[in-house]
Amino acid sequence: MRFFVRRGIFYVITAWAAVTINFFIPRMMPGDPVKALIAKNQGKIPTDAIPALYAMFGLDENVPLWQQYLDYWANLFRGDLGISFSLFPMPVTEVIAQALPWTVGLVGIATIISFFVGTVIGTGIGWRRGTWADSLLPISTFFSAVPYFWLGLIAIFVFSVTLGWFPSSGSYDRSLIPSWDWEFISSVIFYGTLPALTIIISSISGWILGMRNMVVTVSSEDYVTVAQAKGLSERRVMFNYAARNAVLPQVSSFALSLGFIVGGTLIMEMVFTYQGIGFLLFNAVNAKDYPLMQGCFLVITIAVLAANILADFVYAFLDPRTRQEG
Amino acid sequence: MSNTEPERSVLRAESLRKHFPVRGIGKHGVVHAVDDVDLELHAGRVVALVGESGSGKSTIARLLAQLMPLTEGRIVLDGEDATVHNRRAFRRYVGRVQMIFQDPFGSINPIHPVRYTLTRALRIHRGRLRGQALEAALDELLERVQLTPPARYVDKYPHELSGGQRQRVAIARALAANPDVLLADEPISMLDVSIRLGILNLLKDLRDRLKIAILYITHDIASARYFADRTAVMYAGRIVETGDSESVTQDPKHPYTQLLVRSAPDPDDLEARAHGARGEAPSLVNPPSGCRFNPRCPFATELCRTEVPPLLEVGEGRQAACWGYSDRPDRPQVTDVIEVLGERPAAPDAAAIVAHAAGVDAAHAGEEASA
Amino acid sequence: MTLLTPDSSASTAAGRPATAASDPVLEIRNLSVDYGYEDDAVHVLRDVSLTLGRGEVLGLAGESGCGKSTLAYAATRLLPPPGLITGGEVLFTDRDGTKTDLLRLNDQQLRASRWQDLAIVFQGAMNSLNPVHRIGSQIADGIMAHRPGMKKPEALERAAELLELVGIAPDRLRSYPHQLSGGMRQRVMIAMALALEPQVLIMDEPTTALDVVMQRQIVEQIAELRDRLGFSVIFITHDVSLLIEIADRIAIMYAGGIVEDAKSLDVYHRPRHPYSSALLHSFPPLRGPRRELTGIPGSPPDLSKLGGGCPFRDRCAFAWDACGTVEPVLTAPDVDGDDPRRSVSCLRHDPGRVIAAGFEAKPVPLELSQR
Amino acid sequence: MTIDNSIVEELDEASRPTQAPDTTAVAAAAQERSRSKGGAHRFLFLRNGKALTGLAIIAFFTLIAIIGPWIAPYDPSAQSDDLMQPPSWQHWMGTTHLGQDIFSQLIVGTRGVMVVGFIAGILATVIGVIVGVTAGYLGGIGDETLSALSNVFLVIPQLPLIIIIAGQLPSVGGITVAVVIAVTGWAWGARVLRAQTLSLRKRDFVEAARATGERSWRIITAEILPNLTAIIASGFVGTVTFAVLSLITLAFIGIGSGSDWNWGTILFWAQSQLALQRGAWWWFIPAGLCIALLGMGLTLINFGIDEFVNPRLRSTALNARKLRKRGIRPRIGFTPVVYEAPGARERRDVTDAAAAAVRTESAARAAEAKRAAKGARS
Amino acid sequence: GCSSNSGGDDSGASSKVLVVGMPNGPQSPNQNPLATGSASLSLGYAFVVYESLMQVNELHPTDDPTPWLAESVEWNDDSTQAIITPREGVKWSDGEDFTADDIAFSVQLRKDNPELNIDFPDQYEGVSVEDGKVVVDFTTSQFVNRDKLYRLLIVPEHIWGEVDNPVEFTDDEMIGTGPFVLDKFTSQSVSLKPNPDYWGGAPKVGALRYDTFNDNNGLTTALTTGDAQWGWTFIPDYENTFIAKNPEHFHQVAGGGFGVDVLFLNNQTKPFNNPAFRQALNLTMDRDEISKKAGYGVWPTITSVTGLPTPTGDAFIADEFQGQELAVDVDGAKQILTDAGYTWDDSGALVDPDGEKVSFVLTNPAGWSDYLSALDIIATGAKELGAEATVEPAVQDTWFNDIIPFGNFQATLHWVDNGSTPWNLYSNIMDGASYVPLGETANWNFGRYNNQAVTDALAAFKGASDDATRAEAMQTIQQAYVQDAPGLVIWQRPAVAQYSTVNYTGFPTEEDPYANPQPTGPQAALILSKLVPTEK
Ligand SMILES: Nc1ncnc2c1ncn2[C@@H]1O[C@H](COP(=O)(O)OP(=O)(O)OP(=O)(O)O)[C@@H](O)[C@H]1O
Ligand SMILES: Nc1ncnc2c1ncn2[C@@H]1O[C@H](COP(=O)(O)OP(=O)(O)OP(=O)(O)O)[C@@H](O)[C@H]1O
Ligand SMILES: [Mg+2]
Ligand SMILES: [Mg+2]
Repeated sequence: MRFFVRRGIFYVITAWAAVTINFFIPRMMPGDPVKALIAKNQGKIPTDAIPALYAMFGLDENVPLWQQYLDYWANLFRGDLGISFSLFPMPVTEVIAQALPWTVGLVGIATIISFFVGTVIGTGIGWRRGTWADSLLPISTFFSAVPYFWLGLIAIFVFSVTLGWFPSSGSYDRSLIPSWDWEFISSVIFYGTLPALTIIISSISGWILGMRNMVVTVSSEDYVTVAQAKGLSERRVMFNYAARNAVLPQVSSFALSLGFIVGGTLIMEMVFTYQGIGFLLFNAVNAKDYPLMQGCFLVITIAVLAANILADFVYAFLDPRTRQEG
Repeated sequence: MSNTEPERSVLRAESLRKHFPVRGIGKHGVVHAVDDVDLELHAGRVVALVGESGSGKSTIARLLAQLMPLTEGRIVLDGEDATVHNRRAFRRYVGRVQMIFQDPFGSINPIHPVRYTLTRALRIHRGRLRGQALEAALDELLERVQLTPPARYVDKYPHELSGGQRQRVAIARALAANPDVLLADEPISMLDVSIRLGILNLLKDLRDRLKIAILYITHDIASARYFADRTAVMYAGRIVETGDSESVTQDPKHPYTQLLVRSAPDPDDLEARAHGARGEAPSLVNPPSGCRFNPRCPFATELCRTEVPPLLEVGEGRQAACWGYSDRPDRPQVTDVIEVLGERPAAPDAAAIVAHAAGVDAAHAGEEASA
Repeated sequence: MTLLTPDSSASTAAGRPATAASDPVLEIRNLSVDYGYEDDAVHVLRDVSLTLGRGEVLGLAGESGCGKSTLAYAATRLLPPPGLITGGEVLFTDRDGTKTDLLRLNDQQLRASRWQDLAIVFQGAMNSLNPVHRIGSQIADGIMAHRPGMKKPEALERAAELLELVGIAPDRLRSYPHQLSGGMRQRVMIAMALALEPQVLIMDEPTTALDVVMQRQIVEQIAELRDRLGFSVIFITHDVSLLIEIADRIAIMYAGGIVEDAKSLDVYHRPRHPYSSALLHSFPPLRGPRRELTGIPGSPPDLSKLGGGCPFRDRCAFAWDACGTVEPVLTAPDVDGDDPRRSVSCLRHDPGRVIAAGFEAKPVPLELSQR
Repeated sequence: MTIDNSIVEELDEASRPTQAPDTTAVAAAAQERSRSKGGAHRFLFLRNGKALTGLAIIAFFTLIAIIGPWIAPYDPSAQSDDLMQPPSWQHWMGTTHLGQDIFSQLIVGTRGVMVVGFIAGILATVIGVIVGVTAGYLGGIGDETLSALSNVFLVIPQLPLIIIIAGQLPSVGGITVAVVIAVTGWAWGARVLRAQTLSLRKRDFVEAARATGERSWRIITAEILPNLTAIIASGFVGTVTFAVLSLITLAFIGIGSGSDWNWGTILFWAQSQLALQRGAWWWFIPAGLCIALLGMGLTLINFGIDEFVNPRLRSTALNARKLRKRGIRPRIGFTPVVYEAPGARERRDVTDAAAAAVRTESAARAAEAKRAAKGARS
Repeated sequence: GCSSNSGGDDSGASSKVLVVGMPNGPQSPNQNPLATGSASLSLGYAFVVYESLMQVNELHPTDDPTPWLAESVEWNDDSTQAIITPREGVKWSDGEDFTADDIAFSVQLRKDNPELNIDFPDQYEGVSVEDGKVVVDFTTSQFVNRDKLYRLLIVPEHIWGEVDNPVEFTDDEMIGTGPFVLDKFTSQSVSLKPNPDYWGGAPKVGALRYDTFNDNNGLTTALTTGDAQWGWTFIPDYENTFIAKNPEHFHQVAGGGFGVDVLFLNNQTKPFNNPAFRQALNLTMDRDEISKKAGYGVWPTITSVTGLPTPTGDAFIADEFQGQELAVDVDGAKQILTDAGYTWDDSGALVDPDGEKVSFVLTNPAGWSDYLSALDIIATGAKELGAEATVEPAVQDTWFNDIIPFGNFQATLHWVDNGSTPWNLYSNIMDGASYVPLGETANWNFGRYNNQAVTDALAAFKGASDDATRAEAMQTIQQAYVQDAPGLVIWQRPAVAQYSTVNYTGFPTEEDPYANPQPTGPQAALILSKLVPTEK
């Protein structure tokens, strides 16, 4: 129990600090939503409109910062994240709720695929260390070192613009109405393929490397030798002994990376015009949309924290050594 | 032993107790690693601490070195309470009491050469030595642990040394402080026979020449007999028997000590064996009530299961914590364990098992044939 | 065709005595092992030959680092990289008399043979069990790998029996390794090794990590199972006294070669090799008079820099100029009345070779010719 | 960047028994050998092809970074009338929409990338080491506080944070970007170092240093830190990679130094001018390849460090090629067997050599027969 | 489905969807046509659901506006009162009649809610309905803002009258008078279907969809692949990148308007406190090159020395400057400098009369690629004079908050307000009324030009009740602009649009620029009424 309490307190404090920082950072930024809006519409919004916009966003009131901070917490507990400026007058919760599933869906699936495929490849490479399989490493390293946007743009150029195999942007055929029918779902899958592939390609190397190194380490453990001594089939030794143990750190890394899914995909969403929270946050930053920015930060923070907690426990549950004595 | 006149008591531990909190998911409680241990070290004498794995021997050493806080108890150095409360006092204390760690592979930093390790120890305890003085001190230290010629070893890295050599470097480091007390935690357990002997002889020499008080922790009861003046036997965090080494090893009183002695291989006496002893060391989180040895003790009675036996006088300078030596009417009848455990226990019928295995094979072959 | 190592015939010609029991189950012939693949590889084993008779317990002792484990692993081809077997044969004789060279099997055949014919228990049981699988399924998967078609429940049933055989309650099947004590784990390993009734069991320091009481229990268990199931054992340990107690025959290794091979009590009472003799004078006895312990001066040679000649010569009290150039081979000792099946690798016992090499032969010293 | 193993390492470390002496012996043997060959063991990893390649790449880019401005054929900002020219002898990598020479931009831009990468790497490493090692060594409340701090930095989404911080500053030069990246990017390293320090702290040699009477700061700096070198080094390499990618991404989305050229600025311009759509691949591809190459070089060095430090990886990694030539495949559980005639290094590998076929076959037959016998024994 | 009414329909409507692309990122379901930033306004579909009073052709601002929801708008002499006659026979898409009350309500709504009143803040005096006409009174003269009134979107009183807070009203139904009605909203795309009862006749565009892309690149790709058929984004080298993909059908046309981009020069600090240097710089600026290289010809070259865009501004160019065109003349520039006392040192560096080397920094936010490219070219030009010019990109926020308002720059590019007359252009550059000292927040006149004559003339132009006064004022202004060069117009910034005629034709073209071609203005309704399917 003490363990839970300690961990709990630790996470609560971390969450509090993160949320507080999330609150203050946007407010320390120069500029305000109105100026940002004007900038965005270079010349289209007449200067005369500025006072109206200040009034609209409620920026003409002067509330002391600490009061805002208290209000923020009060609202937070009510589940009220405020109203977005750039998407006025939508509540931030609604805006985020709209974007989040897309990010989580696409990036989540891509991350999962990347994890599984990378882990399997990594197992193979680690197991066959010293053979031609090793030469796969520099290749995957190359893809992980390439800037993501570069890869994405080239992919769009090659596969969408030139070859026309995949749509270049969007998350589904825009002429469809989102619904749970096959037409829509297949469209979502079709539109998600290219972004997902690029994510997988650029992230898989991490999993491959991590798994390979772990497999190499685990392979020299005595129990792997014992498994060989038992005359188990190669597959069984490789997967049930080497990979099964090597995967432990991978899995908790995976849990952590799930947390980063929520926030880590800004560039993908920009490049592929994919709707999602990363781009939402980017727009919020550009539009000085504090409430939205805070909302996104909050969601990301919570996701990462939750993933941290998850990672803490996933490991414990996967590894019987840390499980409760029977 | 050579010196018979009583020597001055240097370090005394009084009712030491160490409980470790258990960390882990969903677990809580404490490990009763050491409970109510009294121990006294005299100048120029060696006290051996024997006992099974996990019985708290290293913990006692660390407590005496004050590397971890006591849960309860008192450490007395030269008659004064020496429990340290600040870093300065600690550094003064380590100047008197030095420890040799159990594991020669882990206790020397692999990235520093021998010179560094020893120089640090010298500088800390003997002030700012430089140049010739430092070299001389280093040479003297290495020679003292028979790493000769010193020049050959002083610039080596730990990985370039054999286990025995490392262990000697660790001893040299401890000696750099010119300590009065040396806590040697299984200095030989990881070494092979021939190297063991070298180290034991070295420690023996130190004891005799420098009159250092030594706590010698070991599993190896024979080496305790060889080297130590007194021997204390630990079981599950408590001392269960003490006495001079010769009599403890030749005439063990406590059933556990008997078990220990009877279990040690001895090519000279192949018959005196405790066969078929079963059972495991008890959990230290929930130690058995009463005598902690009672679940495995062939003589245990109700008394042993309920009340903790005190250390009772069982001979000249000997004590054993066993109700069998008390004058309580309900005391158990303790004899030699050999008499109880001397026979090999009957095991399940091997033939049956073989037959079964063959049967499995047969069934299996049948399956294959039909497939 | 040089499929047979060229000097295998030579060594037999040199009169390698038929130490083996009439019915050998495992014959290691001229096994050579390198660590490292390059020109500067360490030649750890040099033409080691060893024969294990059916039903025999063969002890293997020697200094740390002399190649005991290497021998065990190489014979089973389980040596981890950078180990490399550079020559020799490991002939396994099945119950029906078919001989197979384990080193020449392909992966498939080797897998089929492993565990079935020859099982191995590794040094640290702690690390030999996969921490994430239940012990039951770890035992079962070895069974199932060799009994294709056997269902898991069946295999688990068998696993339960095996656990019982080594004295562990079958309900422990569902435990994870970390939930067992060191002794239990070691016994699980033994149970696992016995799962397919192998004819040969190699045990590499199965008790080193345990305390004497536990060690005693395990050793008893093995002896008892051997009696019942009739397998042969190669038992590796540092602990000569233990070996003398349990082994039928002992082979003493030094610096990558076997220096003496004889019945255990012969080795104990009548060592013929200076190293064996020194080894036996290095551990203190538990009982009886305290004998003078001499130890072995010097340190073992660097295996990567072995020249010709006897590797023990630098530490040997009986070495003379011939030892620097003539490499001793295993021969019958030059002592009258010795068991003809024992052998020793010392030039003092092999005047023929010394003279052939142009040196002056020296007699066997008194210490090495006790009767 | 590979995802964190810290938690795992913590748990792992706790449950792993103290290292078997064997490993140390192996390491010792390997090192001894390398020493006897003449090379100081510190440079052992130069014998590793991967690390060597990596080092060569980094050295190359470092050189370009230093001498770039002098060897660039053109002023990278200078406009000319050759607009959007494909690669030619005048312009090796073509020109931009303003007629600027892309090759010169690449060369001159190397410095920006390297400077930012290394400054950010050094800064982040320093912060990470200070926080991580202190936290790991202190334990208790200090540890919790510092871990919470690094956790906070881990939890806050980094790229937006960089964007925001970069947006706050009056002017964003390379150094500023480096500082911002370092300030937001140290937490990862700190976490890994903390876990490692935590396990080192429990090692006997630290206890022993304490028992000798060393002061805390000395224990940290002289006993613990040097043991972390490998992790610190690989963390540094990782941070540099991360910093380079961040810099380039920032430049690409229009934040960061535009006045000094770097590869990100090139890509920014290429993208804003739709280089790809206009078929101007020479504008878009080379900069990306340079980044990938640099990142690859860094990762390869990382391999080198890994293999250098991990004795288990070492010896086979060192001579993989030689092994392949000799037909040896080191495997766990199947020790290779070679029969060598004494003197001549001639060998036959049983598993593949035709010469062994006869023997193998008979062995196989024996095995077959045995299995049959077992089956029949019912 | 909107596609079911294809084929035999006698309206001639097509089943094809006309896709309008916008680079605005995902949208939220706020369709309020009056709230800046709402989805309907930023994507522009507010302008096909709701309509404005009159249609103004920005290309010919002096032409009479085309009646739309208003039959006519009459102004009094000093433009303080407008009398609006509503169109008859217009119905809201829910069947209610459109009346003068709706217009009056729509104006009142803005008067009552300053948040929505972006066009005439604090300038409505009163609104009333008299004889079925709407009378709007203003507090000041609105001559230069007449078109803003024409562009007001009119909302139905019977819906909006019920709304508690029109500022936060999200208008999910969108009941308007326009040619389209809302079909469905998603954050990526909004579909509209024709309003069969539209007063102008059912539109021939079968369905309309507004797709939103995350950035210009996404939209560019969509336009070039034909996924979007109408929209506006800056496409570098649009001729090759876009039009060449389908030369027959892909078009990019520029509308008109007084939009320009201006190089604001800090008139109060060196080196631009010297008009001679400003003029000299003006003479080194190759507007053609700037327009072609930095603006890719999207931004037409500015030709008139008065800085007025042509042909929109033709009617406003003072006689003395008619036909005077900007040209590069480095020698002339050097001459001007020599006359003003500048010299050159041995290395060819320009030295000002005080003996200091001339150097300056050109600033713009990093990432504004066309501006930065233009600055690069300008800097290159300045170097020909021997001046040391460097381009230093700034952080966008800094530029907005510290650089622009406080005059912390030497030279920077900035836009000016569009307008229906050149007044905004000149006022934004050089109106003394906007003058504040350096270090204080300026709204316009960032270069701190202060010339009483110009200030007066600008005021006169705005308040004048006759054309002659205005012409006179304009002359004064333009003379000052040409002589003092307080800021330098670098190119025109007209409304530009890309469209594809694969499915529909009838968009404004170079030849027939009947309206601003962009889909995001009240003119969208007009353009849609002119579109016809290419095939049936
Ligand atoms: N830091 C610690 N936290 C929790 N439990 C501990 C700690 N250190 C030791 N223990 C426990 O205390 C008991 C005694 O350990 P100790 O190391 O003193 O035994 P030992 O007698 O030295 O054993 P060995 O002979 O194996 O070295 C063991 O059960 C051990 O698990
Ligand atoms: N990977 C390796 N590379 C080089 N040398 C090695 C390697 N592994 C083992 N050795 C060396 O081989 C020799 C034999 O090792 P081995 O493990 O067989 O000894 P051992 O007799 O089992 O010792 P112990 O009693 O300590 O277990 C040792 O000298 C060791 O240093
Ligand atoms: Mg201990
Ligand atoms: Mg071994």
